[in-house]
Amino acid sequence: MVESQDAKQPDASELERYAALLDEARRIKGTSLWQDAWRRLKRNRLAMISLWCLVAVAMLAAFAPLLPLQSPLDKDLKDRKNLAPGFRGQRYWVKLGERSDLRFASDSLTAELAKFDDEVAELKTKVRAASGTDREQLLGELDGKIHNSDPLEKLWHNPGSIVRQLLRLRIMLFGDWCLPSLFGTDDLGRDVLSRVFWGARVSLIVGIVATLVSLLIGVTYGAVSGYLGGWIDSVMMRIVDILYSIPFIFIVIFIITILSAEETKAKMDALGINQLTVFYVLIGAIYWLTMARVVRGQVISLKTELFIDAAHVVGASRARIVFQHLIPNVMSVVIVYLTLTIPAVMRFEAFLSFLGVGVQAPDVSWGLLVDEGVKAVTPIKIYWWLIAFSGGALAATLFSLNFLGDGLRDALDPRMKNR
Amino acid sequence: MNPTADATSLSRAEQSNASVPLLDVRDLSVHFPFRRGGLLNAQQGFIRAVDGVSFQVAEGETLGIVGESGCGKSTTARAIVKLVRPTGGEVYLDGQRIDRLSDREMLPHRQNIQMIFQDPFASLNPRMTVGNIITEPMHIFHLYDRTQRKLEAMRLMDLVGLDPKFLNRYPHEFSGGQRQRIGIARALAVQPKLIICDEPVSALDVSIQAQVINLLMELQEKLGLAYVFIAHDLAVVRHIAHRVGVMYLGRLVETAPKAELYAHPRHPYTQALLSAAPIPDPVAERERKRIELQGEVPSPEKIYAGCSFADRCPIAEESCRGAQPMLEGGVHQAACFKAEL
Amino acid sequence: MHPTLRNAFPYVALVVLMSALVWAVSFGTLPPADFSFHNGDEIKTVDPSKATGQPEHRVMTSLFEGLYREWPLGYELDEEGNVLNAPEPDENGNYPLDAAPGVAESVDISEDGRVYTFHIREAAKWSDGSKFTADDFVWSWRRTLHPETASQYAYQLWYLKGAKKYTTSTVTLGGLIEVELSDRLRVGQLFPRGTIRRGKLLGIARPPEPQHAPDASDEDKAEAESEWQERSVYLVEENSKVVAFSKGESTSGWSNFKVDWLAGSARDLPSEVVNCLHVLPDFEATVGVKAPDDKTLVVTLQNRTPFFLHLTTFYPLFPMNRKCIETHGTPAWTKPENIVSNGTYNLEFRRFRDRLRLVKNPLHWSHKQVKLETVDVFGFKSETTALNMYLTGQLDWITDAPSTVIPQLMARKERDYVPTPLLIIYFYRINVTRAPCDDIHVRRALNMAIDKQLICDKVTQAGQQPARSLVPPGLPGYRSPLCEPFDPVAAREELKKSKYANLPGGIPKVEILYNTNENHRAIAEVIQQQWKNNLGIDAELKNSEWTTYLSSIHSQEYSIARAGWVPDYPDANTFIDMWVTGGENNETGWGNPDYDAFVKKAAEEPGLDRRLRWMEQAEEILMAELPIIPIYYYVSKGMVSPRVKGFFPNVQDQHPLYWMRIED
Amino acid sequence: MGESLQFLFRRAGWYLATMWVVYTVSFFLMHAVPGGPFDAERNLPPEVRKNVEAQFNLNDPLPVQYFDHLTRALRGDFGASIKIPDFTVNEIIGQGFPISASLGLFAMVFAVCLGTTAGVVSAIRRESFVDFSFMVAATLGIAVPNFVLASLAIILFVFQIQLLPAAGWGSLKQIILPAICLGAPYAGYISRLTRTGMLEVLGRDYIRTAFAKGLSERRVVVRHALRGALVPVVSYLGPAVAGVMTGSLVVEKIFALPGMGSHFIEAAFQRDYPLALGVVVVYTALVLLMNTMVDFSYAILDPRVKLGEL
Repeated sequence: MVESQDAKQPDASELERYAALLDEARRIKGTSLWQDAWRRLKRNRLAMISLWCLVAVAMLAAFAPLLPLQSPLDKDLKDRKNLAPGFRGQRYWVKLGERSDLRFASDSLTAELAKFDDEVAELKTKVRAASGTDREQLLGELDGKIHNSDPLEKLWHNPGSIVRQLLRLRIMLFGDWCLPSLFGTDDLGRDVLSRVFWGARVSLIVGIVATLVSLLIGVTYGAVSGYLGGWIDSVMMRIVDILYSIPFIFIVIFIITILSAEETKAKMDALGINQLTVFYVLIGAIYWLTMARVVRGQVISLKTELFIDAAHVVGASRARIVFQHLIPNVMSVVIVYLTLTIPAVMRFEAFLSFLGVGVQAPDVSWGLLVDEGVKAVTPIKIYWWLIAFSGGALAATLFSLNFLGDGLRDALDPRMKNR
Repeated sequence: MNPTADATSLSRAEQSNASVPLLDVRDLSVHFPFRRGGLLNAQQGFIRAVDGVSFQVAEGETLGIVGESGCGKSTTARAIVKLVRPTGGEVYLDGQRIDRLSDREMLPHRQNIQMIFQDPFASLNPRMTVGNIITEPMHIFHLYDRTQRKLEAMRLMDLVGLDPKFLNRYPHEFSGGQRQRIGIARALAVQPKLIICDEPVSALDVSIQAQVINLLMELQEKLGLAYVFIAHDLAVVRHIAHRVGVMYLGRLVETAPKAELYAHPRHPYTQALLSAAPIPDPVAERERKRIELQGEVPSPEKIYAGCSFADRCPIAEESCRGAQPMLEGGVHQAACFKAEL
Repeated sequence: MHPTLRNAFPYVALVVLMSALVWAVSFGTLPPADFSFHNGDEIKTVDPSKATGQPEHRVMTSLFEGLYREWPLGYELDEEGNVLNAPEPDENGNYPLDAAPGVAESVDISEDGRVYTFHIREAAKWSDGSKFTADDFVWSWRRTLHPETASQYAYQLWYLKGAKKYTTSTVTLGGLIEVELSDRLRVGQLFPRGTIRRGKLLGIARPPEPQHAPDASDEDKAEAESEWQERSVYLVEENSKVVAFSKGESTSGWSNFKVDWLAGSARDLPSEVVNCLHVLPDFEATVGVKAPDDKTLVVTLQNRTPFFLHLTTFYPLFPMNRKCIETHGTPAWTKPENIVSNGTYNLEFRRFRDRLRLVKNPLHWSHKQVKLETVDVFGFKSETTALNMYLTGQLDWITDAPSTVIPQLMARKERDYVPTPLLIIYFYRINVTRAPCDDIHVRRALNMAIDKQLICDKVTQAGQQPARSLVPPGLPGYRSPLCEPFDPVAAREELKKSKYANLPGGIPKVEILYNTNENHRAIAEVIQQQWKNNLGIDAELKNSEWTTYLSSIHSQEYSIARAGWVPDYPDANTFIDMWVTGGENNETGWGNPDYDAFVKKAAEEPGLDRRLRWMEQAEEILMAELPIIPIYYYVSKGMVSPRVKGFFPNVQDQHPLYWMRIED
Repeated sequence: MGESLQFLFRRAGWYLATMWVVYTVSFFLMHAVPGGPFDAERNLPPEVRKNVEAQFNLNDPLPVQYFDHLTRALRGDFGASIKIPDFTVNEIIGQGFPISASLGLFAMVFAVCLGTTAGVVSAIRRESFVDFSFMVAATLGIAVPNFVLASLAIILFVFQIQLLPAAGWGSLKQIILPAICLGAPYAGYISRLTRTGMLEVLGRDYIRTAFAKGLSERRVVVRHALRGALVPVVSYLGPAVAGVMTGSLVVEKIFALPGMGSHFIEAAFQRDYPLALGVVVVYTALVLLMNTMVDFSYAILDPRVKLGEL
């Protein structure tokens, strides 16, 4: 007995040997199931094309303010209403700030911007020189100038600070030049091309934020419910059933009214929370139900797996079992399910636009664009470009997500390869 | 009179002069409730998976437990490590009672009792590296620091015959036998005194089985481990166990030191099992008398007034169905009215 | 699961499917009607006391007939309905309308314009063949005014003397009252009523006034108040005896209540209290409507009301059949199998959210002049769908063409879309209690910075006219004063005069609230851009669904809100009188004593012409101070198949079926 | 049938509880949203408003209204509609429900027929051009919002080809287009599920055995493979039917169908509390009923499933 106890304590030389081996071991990286899946995914051409498409769309959407696009909000009712897609002819080639109603200096945004910057600088020097009530007066004037005369705001309504910087950068890069209305214009004379790009921002954020919220709530809820089992599970799942049955339309109306109530709005503004963001979060909070069910089902089947027993035997706590052993194993199913949830959320957003309770103007989303486009499709006159490009972008994104989802499912679960 | 209690006292008497056994299981039973029918007229019932099992394991000893599938031997193992909650009986580890402890109270004892599972494919978390799997118990018991844990894991891998270089590989990159070695290394990580082996080799190829069993025996020698070794096949146990218990329908029907049991099985069930096992010698195989068991393994929900084996027993008489037989005898115990002592 | 059941499953499913199919298809086995039209929305009711809204109006004018009815000026038919004289449109394509005799053959109006004596037509009949009497009107108006009917349009009858008192159950000491006992034949049904007792109100006994806890909410207070009212005991002189009536359930120990006595009356308390349902002023004695004989109806008005004859063409003043309502009760009497009406058409059937069918009433006095035999009224909501059905020939008339396609519709070779101006105004309501719109200069600048012409030409596109006044043109004799036209330079100058011009933080943001609708959004977006470009003022857009939008306006939680106003009757007063200080529909927080004075003068002015001048002066104040910004005047957006004749566009957008005929 | 009955009883208990919770939540949620049924462009005089609100007990305290309405609802009477005074809620639902239900039925039949056929064909002709185009079509069906699909279908089939009427309800021709538009996304899903299920089943031993026995492909597919492949489809049908019912409001709006879907939105927007509650309860009951039917159909499709264990 005594000797064997000793045998457990490796001597120093042995330890050194292992330390030396450790480096070697680090080099021999095993391929985790994730890496394995990634390798399999890379072989699936359709899924990879979809993936790159999605990455491209996401990047273009994120950096839309940097692209040489027209303003998605600037309405030129007089000259550029309902232009069909094209680039030949004067009306298609526009310069930023040339619309006569804007009355920009030499009809150009850059000139106006330079003028504005000069005026602001001039006022600032005056402010520095002045004192007393004069100074107060000048400060007011300066503030008013910045708030009411910024030419950027006249084209892009109220851009946030990051977007403002990006727009400044874009003006430095491209000046007044912008792409012609390749996708035509809508019935208020706005450029459809830039609306599709800017709409992507909102739609993708809706999809991603809402889905992440649903992920967070759904996975935790489902895993806990499934793992604990018994009456807790029954109660938790009954709650999900009940929530399933509550008509979402009331919830949506309720949320929207609460959100647009003046006090709530003021509070959120004070906290710097965008109303839109809260809205997405709440859509996500509606969508977690299915996720919870899916995860619970997986957890229940995983729970009987031996490696969970093994973890139990080595003394792992419940939390450790749920978060270290169960959830990582559920993630593959969850990821596949995510690629289904994002389209569902995006379609839901479109549906809300159809009902008129979606994104608020002047923000644009694909759902809103599609809804506008559909309304412009009538037996008498079809403004096909209003529906085709936004609808195409939406469909292509959902398409890609679907194919990527299929690919991921095959890749993540080799047993499902043939399905 | 409670017959099983009597049996326990007997076996304890037998061990009385020895020091406190490492594992002492007394009258352990596990009943699973089941419900049939709807809300209004639900029929409650129990499956008696384990029904009054008692045994001891001394330090450094291997107890083999053998029985057909469904006889409750795995449940016994799982009840000892508290993967299932025992319905009755007591379990002592190192003289301390552990069967009623909460998860938290049980935690310090887990360092002394570990388990190896039947399916080496399912018992390792596929999302963790081998290193992480082996160091997880150390992490839980706060042994060593980060690097030391890794080194210790490598040592253990070395010990169980795995190349320590493959520390960062994943279970799916190993073969079945290698994975079972990983499982063994994990069990050894916290230097336990007792390892419950729940059919550790039945999922492996025959050639690998021998390797693993030899490894386990080597480790026992080196580290002074005790095993409860569960198998459905007497031949496997023959090699490794010091003592063997035979289970039938949730009860131990016979226990004896290995040599004794194989040479002179007393319970007709043990006899039947032994006669079913193939003998490598073709002549002996041909000459040997086979005992054919009648009928199927009955459902464990059925409750017997008498000997539960009586329905299938070749030598059963009407009297066997009257009362339940107890484990009787000294070192070699059997629960049979008709067993010759 | 039983095996036979398992095998039967497909067959059961098949049977269910087939029966569903047969059922669904059976829906469509109707012969088509002579004339079908899209009514904008499902009509909610055919009960004249309960109806509200434009779609209801279109059906009601066919189903019932008032004392007078709208008729194009100069449109003459002979007995058989042949056109003797066709009316002439004005320069906008509209036909002037006149109130022409309906159930009443003629009317005598008193010198002071307050007493109308109607002579009921001899030939007037109910659709069940029974005779029509003047008393039918008295009874119907009483029903509409009765508080328990809870008619939302009861106030349309408040032009009658004493009518408002009846609806609001205002009783005065010494006045005659009517008490309805709680012995109705059918509980919960107003008609037939329980026993009515009449008498002079001598006194009202009330329990001690409720004390409110200091932290009680308004709601709780109101509740305690109404409970307190409920427990009042009314002391009534009936046949020279004093009888006590109370609506409250427990009136024991009421003798210590505080009693207000009519001065000089005998003060003896009866021992018993009679339980009753309603205590109302006596209808006959209070409300200015009488039927001295079967064919004469005398109506006495509160003030001179020049538009009263037009009001009688409006459904809240339509007659209802007493026998029918008393037999079937409400709402069962409105079912097609029960309803008895007096209009040019009868209700044949009604399928909710699909259609209702009208067939010509052969008993109507002018049935020979009515040319459409059967009419289908479609009640779904989508304008695009209606257009689709119109274009495929399923509909002959749609009331609202979708605005997205209007430029194309105007160019159609059929020339079946001809917009004509309506008496409806589209405007922005401004909450003058909020910065920066509390400053008159800001409001004026906002007005001048909107290019209304551009909005009409490029956004609404249906031929709407930019508005510079509240009252739309088209009312004879009334000339609206105008606010400033679009002028961005002047707008910027005006803005500089405001107190916000040089404030730190710039001019505060405004918010444009509109109810969810494509057109409202487009207009708001354009105005947003114009304000930003022309004034540098930031406007946020906020859209709400209809009811939330209304509730924000009612509680004045908005800064600028889109609005529209449809007149109740063709008279400037309906536009003007709502802006008096604290008026129910003002909702801007704006008020001006001069304005109020002009409105009051107009109401009391006997001279018709002078009355209009007072109103013009009022509107001038409104257009100078601009608590509202007029945007445009509506046009009709209906499309009617060229085969339909007798469809006369008019400023009120009224198109009764009895004008129309089909000529292929 | 004993086990089925017990199963039903147990379910019914749960369902009543669920419906009560949904009812309660909806009730209070609805009243929490600002605005009331009598808000209009033109304000009512306060006295008139008082009379009108008294008629629907709207000036009672909320809990009183709740219990009043609940006790009536428990007797199966949802009261009179506020905005549609000529009808009771029961009448309105009674008129609209059969239409929504049969529309949903046709849509589901269309979806199941098309979906399974396409799925089976895809699975058999795996990785062929047919398979690929079916799957693209299915994905498209899933991806395109159905109001877009409906508008495009109207342009195509009503105006370009002039095959079908634009709107309305009552003849076979009028049913086709809405049923297709409503069923399309579900057809897409079902075809994918069927394909997946078929591929899995076709790989199983007993199918190989069936082929080995020399049975014809058709026979094997229809008799043996399809049944197994349909299990995931059936489990999808429960949520699908619920989706068809709620999705139908878009289609009902576009095709001017007098179904129940439009009431759902309208009542919510107009604060017609009794009607909205009635519709909510009916929808909930429907969804729950569908789930039960799905569980029953498991037992029909798969003899091993026992109802008691569900």
